[in-house]
Amino acid sequence: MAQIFHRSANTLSRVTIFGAIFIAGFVLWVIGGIVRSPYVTNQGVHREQPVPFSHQHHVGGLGIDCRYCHTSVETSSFAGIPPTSTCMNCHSQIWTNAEMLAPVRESFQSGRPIVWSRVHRLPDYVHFNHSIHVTKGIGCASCHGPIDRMNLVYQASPLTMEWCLDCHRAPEKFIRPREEVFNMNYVPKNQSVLGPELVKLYGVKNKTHCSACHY
Amino acid sequence: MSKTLNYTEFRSRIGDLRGKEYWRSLEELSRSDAFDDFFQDEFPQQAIPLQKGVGRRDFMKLMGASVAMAGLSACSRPADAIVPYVNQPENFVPGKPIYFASVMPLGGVGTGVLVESHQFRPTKIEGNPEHPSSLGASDAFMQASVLGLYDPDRSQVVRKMGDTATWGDFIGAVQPLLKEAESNGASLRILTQTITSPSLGAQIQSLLALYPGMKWHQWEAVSRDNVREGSRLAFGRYLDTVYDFTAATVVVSLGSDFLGDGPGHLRYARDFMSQRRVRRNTTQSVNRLYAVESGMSSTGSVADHRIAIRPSQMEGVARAILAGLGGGGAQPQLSAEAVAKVQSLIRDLQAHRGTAVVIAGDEQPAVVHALAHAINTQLGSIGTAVRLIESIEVAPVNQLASIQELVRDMESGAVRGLIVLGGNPVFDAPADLNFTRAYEKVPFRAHLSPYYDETSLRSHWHVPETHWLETWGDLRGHDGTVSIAQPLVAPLYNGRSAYEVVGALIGGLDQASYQAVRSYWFGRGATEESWRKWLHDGVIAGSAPQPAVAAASAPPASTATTPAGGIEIELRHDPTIWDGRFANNGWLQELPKPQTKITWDNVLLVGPRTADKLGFTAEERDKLSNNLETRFAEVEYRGVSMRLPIWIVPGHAEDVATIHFGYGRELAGKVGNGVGFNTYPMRFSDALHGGSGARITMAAGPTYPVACTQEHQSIDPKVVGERGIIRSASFEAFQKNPDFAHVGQLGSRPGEHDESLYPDWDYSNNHAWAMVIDTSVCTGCNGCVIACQAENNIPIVGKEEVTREREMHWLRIDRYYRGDPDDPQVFHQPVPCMQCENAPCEPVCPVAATSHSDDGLNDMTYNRCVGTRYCSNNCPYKVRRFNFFHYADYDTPALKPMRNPDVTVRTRGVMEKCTYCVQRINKAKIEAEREGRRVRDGEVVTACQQACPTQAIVFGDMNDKTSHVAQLKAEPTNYALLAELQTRPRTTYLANIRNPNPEITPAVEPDTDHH
Amino acid sequence: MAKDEKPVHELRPESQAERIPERFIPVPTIEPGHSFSTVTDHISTIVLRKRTPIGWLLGFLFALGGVGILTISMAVLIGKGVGIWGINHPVGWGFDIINFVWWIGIGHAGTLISAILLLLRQEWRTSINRFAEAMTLFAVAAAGLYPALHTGRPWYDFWLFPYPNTMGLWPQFRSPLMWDVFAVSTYATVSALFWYVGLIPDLATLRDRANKLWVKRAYGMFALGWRGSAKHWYRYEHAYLLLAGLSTPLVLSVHTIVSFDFAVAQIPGWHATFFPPYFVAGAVFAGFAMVLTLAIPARKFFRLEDFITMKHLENMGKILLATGLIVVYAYAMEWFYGLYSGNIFETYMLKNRATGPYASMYVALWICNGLAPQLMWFKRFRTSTFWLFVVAMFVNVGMWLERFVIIPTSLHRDFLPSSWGMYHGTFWDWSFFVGSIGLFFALLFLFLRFLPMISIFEMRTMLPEAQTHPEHEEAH
Amino acid sequence: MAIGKIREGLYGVIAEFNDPQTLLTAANQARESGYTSIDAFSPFPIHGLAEAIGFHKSRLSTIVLTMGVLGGLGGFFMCWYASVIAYPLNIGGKPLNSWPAWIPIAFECAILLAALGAVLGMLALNGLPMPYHPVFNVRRFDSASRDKFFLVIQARDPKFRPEEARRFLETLGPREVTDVPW
Repeated sequence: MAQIFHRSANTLSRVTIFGAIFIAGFVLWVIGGIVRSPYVTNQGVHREQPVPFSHQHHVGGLGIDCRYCHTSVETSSFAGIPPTSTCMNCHSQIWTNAEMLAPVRESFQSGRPIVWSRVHRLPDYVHFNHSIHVTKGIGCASCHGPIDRMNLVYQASPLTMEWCLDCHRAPEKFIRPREEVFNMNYVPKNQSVLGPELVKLYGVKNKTHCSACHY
Repeated sequence: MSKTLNYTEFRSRIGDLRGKEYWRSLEELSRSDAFDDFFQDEFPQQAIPLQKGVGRRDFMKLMGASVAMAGLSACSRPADAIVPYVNQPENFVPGKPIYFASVMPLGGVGTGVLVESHQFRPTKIEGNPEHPSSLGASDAFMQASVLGLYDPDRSQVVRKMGDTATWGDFIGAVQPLLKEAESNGASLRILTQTITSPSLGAQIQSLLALYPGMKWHQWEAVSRDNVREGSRLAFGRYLDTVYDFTAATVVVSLGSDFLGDGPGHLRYARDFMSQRRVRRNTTQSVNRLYAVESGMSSTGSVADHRIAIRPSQMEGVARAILAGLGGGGAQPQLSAEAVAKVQSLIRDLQAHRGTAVVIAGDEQPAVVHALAHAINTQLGSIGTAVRLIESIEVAPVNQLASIQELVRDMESGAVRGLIVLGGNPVFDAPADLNFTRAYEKVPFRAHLSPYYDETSLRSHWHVPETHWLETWGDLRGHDGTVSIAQPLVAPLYNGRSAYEVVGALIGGLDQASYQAVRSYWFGRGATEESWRKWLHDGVIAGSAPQPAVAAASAPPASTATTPAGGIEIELRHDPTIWDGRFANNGWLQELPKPQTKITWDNVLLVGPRTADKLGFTAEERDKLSNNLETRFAEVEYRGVSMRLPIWIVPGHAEDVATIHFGYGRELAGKVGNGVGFNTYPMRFSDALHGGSGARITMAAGPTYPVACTQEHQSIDPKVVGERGIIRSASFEAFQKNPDFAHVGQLGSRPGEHDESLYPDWDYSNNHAWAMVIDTSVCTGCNGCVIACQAENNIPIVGKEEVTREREMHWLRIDRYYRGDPDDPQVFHQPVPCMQCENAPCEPVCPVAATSHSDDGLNDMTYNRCVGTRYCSNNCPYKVRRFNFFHYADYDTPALKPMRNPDVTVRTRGVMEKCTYCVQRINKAKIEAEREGRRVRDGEVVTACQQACPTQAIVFGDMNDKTSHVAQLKAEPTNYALLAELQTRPRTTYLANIRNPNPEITPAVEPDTDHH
Repeated sequence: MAKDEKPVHELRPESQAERIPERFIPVPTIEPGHSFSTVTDHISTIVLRKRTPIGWLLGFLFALGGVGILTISMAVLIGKGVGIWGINHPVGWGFDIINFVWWIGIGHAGTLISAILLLLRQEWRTSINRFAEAMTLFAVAAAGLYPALHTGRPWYDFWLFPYPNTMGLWPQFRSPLMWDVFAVSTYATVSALFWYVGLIPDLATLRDRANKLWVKRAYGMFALGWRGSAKHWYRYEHAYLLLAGLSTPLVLSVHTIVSFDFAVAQIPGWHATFFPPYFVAGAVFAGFAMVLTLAIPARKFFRLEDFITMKHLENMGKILLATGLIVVYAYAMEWFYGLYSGNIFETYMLKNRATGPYASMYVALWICNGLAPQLMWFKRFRTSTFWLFVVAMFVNVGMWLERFVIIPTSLHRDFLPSSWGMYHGTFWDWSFFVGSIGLFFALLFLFLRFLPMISIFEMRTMLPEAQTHPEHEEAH
Repeated sequence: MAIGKIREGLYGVIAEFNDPQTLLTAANQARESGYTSIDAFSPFPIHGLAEAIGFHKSRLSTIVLTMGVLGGLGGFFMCWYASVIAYPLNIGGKPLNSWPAWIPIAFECAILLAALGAVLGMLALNGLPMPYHPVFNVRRFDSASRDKFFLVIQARDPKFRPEEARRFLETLGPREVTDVPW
């Protein structure tokens, strides 16, 4: 009886077996990475805007309060995108013929709205309410990141469910005094002590049941 | 002959138009999505095949599937747009709804509403608590009118001979006729429906004044002529009757469905039921209701005593009552026990002079109304429980006579032009008048209507009519109170209101409805602030007419003619699609009819005995009804013969067949086309509400599928009884033993003997949302069902799917009968999700898509659901609903803005169910949290609760012992459905308590068998 | 029929040189006169012969047709939704779960034969275990289709497996469906391993018998270089025994857990404590019926009368009878519980089964599973391939009916009469059923053609010559 | 023995027998006459053969047991962790740690891992897969999977002298004796 396989087949067979196992594991690991990557979450993706509005300049530089433009953040689920008229409050006075601002003026005259491209988007089956988070002492920066240092706004957080849960499970880690909510440069001193106090003070509950967000 | 119109053609057509009309309309057009559809769709010349939109849905399911497949892979989203205002309106908060007061017309009479508006898109209708006809309640028609507003099948352009034209063209075309009408007599006619709007009335009056040659006719298919004529017989002039059931202790309905239908029924239901909320310490007697009727009506279904008679016998009964009160002893031609009932009824009336009310139904002959007035006068109830007011109509006329005259003149050629303002006479005018033939003799025919319907098709000119949510206006409620209607949205499909048309006829093309209404009221002393207040309140305080003083004259001589024998036909408008005007409203089509639970159809309703006589045996019924089928019956009535599916209704009078009209539309729209059977051909001007002499035979041949949502074959009453589903007793029995709902083997009260091996979850430091439903006061009116549908974006599934038992309503109203099939007691039991604390549905879900919230809500997480349907199988109450196909209509752009943005639209393959309106709960909780307080009792109102006219549904926080719901839970009559399963439902029921006349049904000991 | 294959009697050696005393022949599970070589050649020829018998081709094509139907049905299902089936609101599960349970049940006989009978030293199992195990695998494959496809959104089925995800969510392990996921996947894996381990030495045989190099290589690859070393055999047998020991509790657990799908729920007709033993017995019942259904024709077609003797068939007939009686006992107990408990829902459920709209199904069930197997009391029927086949067919149908009676008939009238309904299988329900049968047979035909349907090496051990005398060892 | 390396010389000397009985006897004699690295090949398991060539115990049982225990504990832990630690949810009012519900899964996991342990363990201990092996060089070795029985004395045996081994095997009544080249 002649050999059917070459000697190398022995090594080959072992390599194949262990290789297959290794590759399978590797593929799973890669998938796990992809679904958390900006490619999927859009984290850190800059969106081109019709007007290159710079939060860095307006918030960081001029120190305009968030609520000046996002008027309904304290009262409504939706923070609100400023109408053209809000821009014109100032820009009818300054930079009145800056090239950059042409679309704003155009919109204001024609009455045709500026079409911004959305940066933060949650699926339809998630119901997020800005007002309650702001009231309970969750700072803008906690989710939106260093807006005051963003030239073009990008999505600072992954906005995945596990990310939401981080805070919903342990609000004391992120909560801040109400008066600091809109402060972009707030640095907590001793969060470990302050956090639990605020949680008690504001009566914050760990909301992890489904209908807190999904209904 | 439908022709398609391409863009260039359209350009060329509109190219040579001039005048601001055109520009204005193009601007409007180009703003609405409808404009795009306008090009894509075949030109809407109503050549739409008789499809029920199911084919379209099938297609969507495929699309939906592929979409869903795509959804599985998480891919980087393209940036989507976010469009702010240029100038944000005052007091507008993005993301928060605003409520506007307005008023909804039905049959010309208004009911006050509050409209919820998201980003200025009306999404939900609620009753206006300020309005006397509503008191905050709403009915199916009000709820469904949101869908009517966005309905993409609505007419969208002015048409001349079916081809697109402009408003300008139309006005131009009328001018010659107006010229003519200035001089020669009665050449130009307008035909309207019933009008109570003061300002529109005034407009028409001035129009008539302007053109002496113009004549005004009125026709409303759901005719109230008998009411008018009855009052004239009794009082010599047209008066309207308003009832105050809070002041009534004994009520006799002569064929009147005042609890479920007709002007003011919401108010009546509230008032009437307010007198029979039996609680632990109710001592003073509750009111009593006798219903004398043929078919089973909502009123009859909750009556303490129901006397089923043939329509022709009604006058006899009325006379007997009147005679009886006067001491006379006229005997109605009825069965012995019926006579006995009538006698004790009379004694009961006598015993309650001043607080007893007899109310006759709109369908009853004028003489019955006259008799009712006479009886009420006799009883001295006029002025107490019965109020007479001057007619709330602008120009009350005998509408039958009015349309008869019109037809006569059209035949004779005297009519040169006819402008139909609303309505669909070609479809719904009495058959014998042959309106269509006469109409087509008129050289100029214009029709204002929301749809391009049967009448429009036969008109030269068609002008799309605005929906009531799109226009200014004013209307009187059932008691005459005026409300101002304000538009919630600019006309979506560039329609025109009657105000605008009439205004344009008067002159000035731009007579906007706003000016019309405003100028009318400012002409009558309105001021800016009063105007503002009216708009805000939704009513004009004190605008109701003062009570008219009048006594009913002696009862007129009998006009009763001996019936022609045979089976008597009772013709009624359909309970859900009215006279056919709502045929294209899917919500109403799929809404189970209050008594029969049939959807998408009108059938021939007969009683069990009649069915037996016809040879439609009980066995056969059961066999067929298992598969939701029935047989055809051949109806021959005054020369008309028709095949209708036969349907048995317990309690339906013998030898009477009830037929609903309104179905069988040909040009209703994609949804309503060809649904059901057109029974108008059976409607003769001398017998609008039916007559005698019909022959009915069972037709051989194929069976007919009926989309009935509740299995209706004779359920062994023991089954319902021993399971304690319905628990009931007489008021007397209740007083003897308030605990009657907890005797026998169903002894345990909620919370009793339900120990568990497991430690209980602690909800004490949270809210504990709960609901109590009072089965005594539920009339099964369906208001809650469709309110739920509107609030929660519940899709419709179409007739085929309903016959497959796949309807999606989160809230259903179960109907059970008890006792003799010929004179049964009817029980209505609304069944939402029970929100069990030990929910059997949850542990079986493999992916935790359904779980409990901290408040003890049984959450359903759509986006996690994979659709194993295990939860539905394991739900003892079968309240879970599964999207077997892609039911939600994702493809129609027009319907998108209608949806409630606070509720996820469910996709194919996921389970859904009642959530206790969790979106409303969360909203209230967030409000409360923001203000750092606890949610107040009554702050969370579920959609069903809000709609309910009789306030049968109470919702709140059980943990708050002072809350209304907590108090009701403590009631002795409070019981849980299938409590022995240890599911610990949060929804419980108050047992049904009636107040029968001991003379008729001697008080039995509290029935332990709980049928 | 293939001509190139020599009928068995010709393969027998003329002179039987060394006569082995009768006592060494354990049981006539193999006709006398065979030797190592004849056994080996006879079975391996079936696989290695060049010409494919036309009968096989026809059968296989027929089965492929079924697979085609299945594929189309699946496409439509994914495209349109589970609404194409007859399920509705009272009845959330129909043919999908019926067929699932039916197939899983059938699978059980394979494991039982190969594992339990092995532990019980029932040597007659040897000639049918390979075949039965293959049947198990393919039945489980067919069964697996249904839970995977019955969900409303099959593309999210992977949520039923525990893996770290961006939602921070896990499956809900209280659900019997989750238990199913683990039970069925474990069952599939272990059966596959068991089957493959059993195949290794035979693959080696085929490797050595085959003529073409690529065929040798093909079999050789899966034979893993088996060379029949004594040490290998030693560990091999040890492992095989352990597997058998593991499979036994496994096979019992699988149908127990399947029965939990119902027993754990509270629908009258589902909520019963005796479901686990009832289901397991039913599974064995169904499984042996299917083994008979397949073995009887196969043995004829491939002339295996020598290896699958009447003794095998008769034993299976006895098992059919025994398990059948257990099942009937369970049916009877349902009535006892229903009536004795006095629970109104249970009582009504039974009334509805016997007299309701599906009464005919229930009667048919009693006839197929209750009456038909009673024939097995009589040797005449037990030893007639015809009657065995007939009874087996009855049982196959009966077991399907049993699941129909349990699932839709319990659901369609449960607690609230208002939400009672009816259930009817649609065209697509049937097409899925037919399709899964097609899949099963397609796989089975492939197996018959390319793998030895009888464990060759175990047959060798059956031979008289295989008996070694221990005396020698003591001698030294 | 190292696999795949090309070696010089003999792997061993092999004898072919006609029936299991002779092989068994031969193997015993070989062992008794002091050979340690011997191996026997047969088309089916022969009881006592392994002992005859001086092979006694396999570590398989321990592997299977450990795997089984690991699987069981792992399965139970997974359920407990997911329901109590990772995402505690109120499911139908049942306690977070509804341990009876974890048992089925724990059981299945135990079986699964144990079974894998048995099969993979057996293959690993047997050094399979090994498609190439010197004995396959023997001309008639393919009948080792059919009806013939072989006994090999390996060259690495300290007592191995090719001629001696050949002569010794001849004495055992073989069908034939041949060399096994590497």
